[in-house]
Amino acid sequence: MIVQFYNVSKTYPNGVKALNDVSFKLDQGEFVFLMGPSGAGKSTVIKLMLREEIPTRGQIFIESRSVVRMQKKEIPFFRRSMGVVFQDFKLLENKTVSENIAFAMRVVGAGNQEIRQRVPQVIKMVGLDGKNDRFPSQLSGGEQQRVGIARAIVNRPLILIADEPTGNLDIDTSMGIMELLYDINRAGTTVIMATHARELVKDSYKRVITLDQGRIISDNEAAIGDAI
Amino acid sequence: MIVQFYNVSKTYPNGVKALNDVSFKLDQGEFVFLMGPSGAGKSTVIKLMLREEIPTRGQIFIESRSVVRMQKKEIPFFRRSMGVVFQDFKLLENKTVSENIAFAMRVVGAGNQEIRQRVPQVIKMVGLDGKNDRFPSQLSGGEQQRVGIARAIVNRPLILIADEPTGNLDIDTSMGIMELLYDINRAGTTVIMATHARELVKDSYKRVITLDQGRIISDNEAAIGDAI
Amino acid sequence: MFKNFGYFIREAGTSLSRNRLLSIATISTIAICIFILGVALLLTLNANRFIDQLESDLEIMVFVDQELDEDETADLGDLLESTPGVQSVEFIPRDKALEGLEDKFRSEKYTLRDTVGKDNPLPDSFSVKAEQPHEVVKIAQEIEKMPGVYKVNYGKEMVERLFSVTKLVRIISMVLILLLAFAAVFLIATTIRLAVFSRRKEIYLMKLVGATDWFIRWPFFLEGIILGLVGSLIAIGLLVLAYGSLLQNIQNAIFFIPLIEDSKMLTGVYLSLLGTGAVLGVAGTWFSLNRFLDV
Amino acid sequence: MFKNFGYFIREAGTSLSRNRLLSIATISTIAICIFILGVALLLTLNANRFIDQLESDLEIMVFVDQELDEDETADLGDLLESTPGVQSVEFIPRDKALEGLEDKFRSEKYTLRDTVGKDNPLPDSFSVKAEQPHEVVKIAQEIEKMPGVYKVNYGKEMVERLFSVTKLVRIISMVLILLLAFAAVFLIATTIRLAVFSRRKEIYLMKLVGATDWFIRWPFFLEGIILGLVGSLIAIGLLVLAYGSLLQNIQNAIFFIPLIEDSKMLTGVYLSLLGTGAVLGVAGTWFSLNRFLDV
Ligand SMILES: Nc1ncnc2c1ncn2[C@@H]1O[C@H](COP(=O)(O)OP(=O)(O)OP(=O)(O)O)[C@@H](O)[C@H]1O
Ligand SMILES: Nc1ncnc2c1ncn2[C@@H]1O[C@H](COP(=O)(O)OP(=O)(O)OP(=O)(O)O)[C@@H](O)[C@H]1O
Ligand SMILES: [Mg+2]
Ligand SMILES: [Mg+2]
Repeated sequence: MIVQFYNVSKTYPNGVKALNDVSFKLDQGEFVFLMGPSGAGKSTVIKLMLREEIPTRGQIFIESRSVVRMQKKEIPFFRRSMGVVFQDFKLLENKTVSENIAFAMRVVGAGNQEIRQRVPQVIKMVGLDGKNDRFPSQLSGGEQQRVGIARAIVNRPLILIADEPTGNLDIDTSMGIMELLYDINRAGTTVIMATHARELVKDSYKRVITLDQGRIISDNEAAIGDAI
Repeated sequence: MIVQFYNVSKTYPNGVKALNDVSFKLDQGEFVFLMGPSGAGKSTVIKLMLREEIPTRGQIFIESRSVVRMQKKEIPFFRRSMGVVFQDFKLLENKTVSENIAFAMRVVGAGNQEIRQRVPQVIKMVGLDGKNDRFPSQLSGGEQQRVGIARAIVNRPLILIADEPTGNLDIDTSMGIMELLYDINRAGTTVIMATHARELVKDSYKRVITLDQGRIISDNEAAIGDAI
Repeated sequence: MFKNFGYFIREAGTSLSRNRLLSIATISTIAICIFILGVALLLTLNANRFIDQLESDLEIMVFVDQELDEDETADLGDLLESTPGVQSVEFIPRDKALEGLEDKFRSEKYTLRDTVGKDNPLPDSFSVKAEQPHEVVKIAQEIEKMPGVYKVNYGKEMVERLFSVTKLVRIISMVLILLLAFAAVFLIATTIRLAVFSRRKEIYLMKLVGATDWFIRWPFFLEGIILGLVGSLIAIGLLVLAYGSLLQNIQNAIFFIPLIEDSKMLTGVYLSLLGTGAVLGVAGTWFSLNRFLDV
Repeated sequence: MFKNFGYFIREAGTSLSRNRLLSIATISTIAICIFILGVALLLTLNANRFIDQLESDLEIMVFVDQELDEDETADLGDLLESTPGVQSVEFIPRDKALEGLEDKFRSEKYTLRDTVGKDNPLPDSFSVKAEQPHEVVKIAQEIEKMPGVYKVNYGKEMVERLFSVTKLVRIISMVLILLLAFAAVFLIATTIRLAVFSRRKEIYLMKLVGATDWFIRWPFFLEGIILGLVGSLIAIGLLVLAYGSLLQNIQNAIFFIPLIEDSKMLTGVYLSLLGTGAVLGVAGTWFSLNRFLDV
């Protein structure tokens, strides 16, 4: 078991109940879709996993470590075990595409040699060849999103978390990204992907956790017809 | 004819050719989808219409006014004839949901009375009831997107431009938004919507302009199978 | 503008409270700059007052030719009084002069007068003050040429030194005030520029939604005025307190330095500081804004 | 740290050039603050030097009892010299004193000496200087009690006034320097805080990607040091130029005000300003950063 949510509730400071008694477990190497209508709590689940937010009640274990009780100085190292594609990309505006991706590698202590090798690789994987030296503001929405994907996978994380990674991508590019995620998953990485794109989920026959109003309303390995 | 692009090309300062000799015309009251892969130039078309960017070559007329030759002081008034949903939302972070929407009304000189009446209306239309006093950072991705939609329609603009307005929305909410856009269109507003969501376009039998690498590769009123 | 005035005010208010860090930074920068400017102003005014007094204490000693009789001496006095630029003339009879000299050597044991006997060697003299201290030299030279004047003494070297010191002090204080004023303008402008910079996206976005420049500017300006006024009011408050306690505590100890107590003058200083703060608040906003309004 | 040092430096460099507005704002704030601090320091040092000189010019005139003979007078001179706190003693024979007095009244027509004849009424005197100007009063009182001393004159009132003025000047200059130093610290901190504030999202994001606090801090610190050094070097350059031209132009005109030329002392001042700039750059960054690192 690599991720465990035990009766997790999250109420934001302004009183909004975003999650209500959510429990689930993920095994190492699983691939899970997180679905549900807008505002269901998908991004909140992800923020809790990253310890960007702390649950109001319940416990979260990642790699058997309690995310809630973790000491401050452990947090950066803990976060490095995860690669995250944020719903709003969260790119460094003052850094180019390469630098954004390289930054994630520097953070984990990668050497210059390794960085020079790996960065162009992942840029190619997400189809941004030739855009290495652009700043985020010089990219289209979908291109920015793919920079976020490249950054998330560059360190070959243990867990890959993707929040709506294809929201700004056309169907062909999306399919390409899905293949990439499947490949990464096959290599042993646990993948959690929040998405609205039914057509991507439909034919995958992967596990789908469906949230609604902060509760899990279904959790099964099913064709999309059953899941939603 | 309300929108006319004549042989428009756009090369960004860094040398990227985003649009290449694009020409099309929209009649008043039309509903047009703008499709194409990531980086095709959809957002660039929209930026040119808003005069956020200026074309490198070619002419653009909106309501028979030349967008290129327009004087500086006319620009704000010109922009008010359009309602725009931005791909990255562009909400005022320091303003609540109501204030964000009200701001667009104040800009066009609406009175307090009118604002008090209309704002809750559109908030309800996009399904954000009860979230009036939240700041954008306190909303989910899809909720922020709907604030952007509400702001775009609040002034009942002559032209409604929506850049990927359902990228962060689940299929049900998306359908709701589409109904809203169709309603607005039926009331006489010209609607231009850039999107990747094939399932929304498929059954609409609306006109679809497809871009690829900065060129229009098809422009027809067709079922999705033909368009892509 | 007038239609939206209420909105602009509310807008400025909420913006001030929501951008609290920016507001606090701007207010405290303005307060500190205006405070230091105020300290420098008060210091300069008082220093100038002090050296004015030093200068106006200057006197020209005119020794009368011992051959003149009383009438002729009186005539000389009249002549001195009617010399242009002369403010006052005081007659000092030779006896008084001797007494003054005696003071320097007085002891219980014997007096200079005893030594000199009836034969006072000192001449009668006039003490002349100039209207403009800086004319002392010129006037002294004129007087020297008058008939019946035995000798003129105005401490040439001392006067020249005094004037070069006071001139230096005046120049330095002018330069300092200008320097500080320039620094205040610049520092306040920089702070406001940074504050506006961190809100540049907001401005960009307002433009995209169709706001005119003035629609965006007004709330910023009102914020600028409010920040400027609040900042300089804080500075003035501190100044009033500090200067007041200075007046109370130091005045008595150093009675011969006449601190400015004239409340009209002080009010003038304070009001001009207040105006400076408000103007800088608005002007800083104006220049900082324009850069980001061009969308 | 060491592994990444090259990266941190490059990172600081690119960040400085990409955030140009922030860099320029910070550098110019630091330059202005350090410049003004430097001007105030140099001014204070020179003013203190000047009033030191004024004070050390003070002398005690000791008039000798006319009944003393030459040997006794010489003994008194020895006694004065051996008095603790006395720096130098100069003997002024009565003839010299008369000459001095004469100067005041000299004219071509006749001399005081003629009037007084051989019968010089003035006593012999000693001019005594104290090691510590502030001990003048104490020493004068001691001397007064010595046998053979007819009268002691040290311009009591003048000395007291001088001391209260110099004390005031010293206090004011201390207060000003402290005030300016405090203001400089605060203004620089505020500017850096605003600069960091407008990069808060960047910092937040770095934390989310798993960067440690120190990994984020280092480039910011290097930036802080660079900005601090560059800013204060600009200020010091201006100071050197300004002070140099002051030395050239004013020194001759006002020879009696001894401007500090001691290059060791000036170097000390400049180096401490440089240090202040660098320290403020880093410290300001440290405090501003911590607020946004807590994610
Ligand atoms: N910082 C916050 N403060 C208050 N409420 C919040 C905050 N963030 C999210 N919420 C609320 O919590 C609920 C869940 O939000 P969340 O972002 O998890 O939704 P989501 O499933 O990711 O939706 P979407 O698909 O639209 O991104 C929403 O109702 C949202 O308004
Ligand atoms: N400011 C800019 N500077 C340089 N190049 C840019 C800039 N903005 C966009 N581009 C480039 O122009 C091309 C078209 O961009 P545009 O944003 O119009 O694409 P799009 O069709 O909206 O794509 P998406 O669906 O991913 O949003 C892309 O290759 C992009 O990299
Ligand atoms: Mg979300
Ligand atoms: Mg786009």
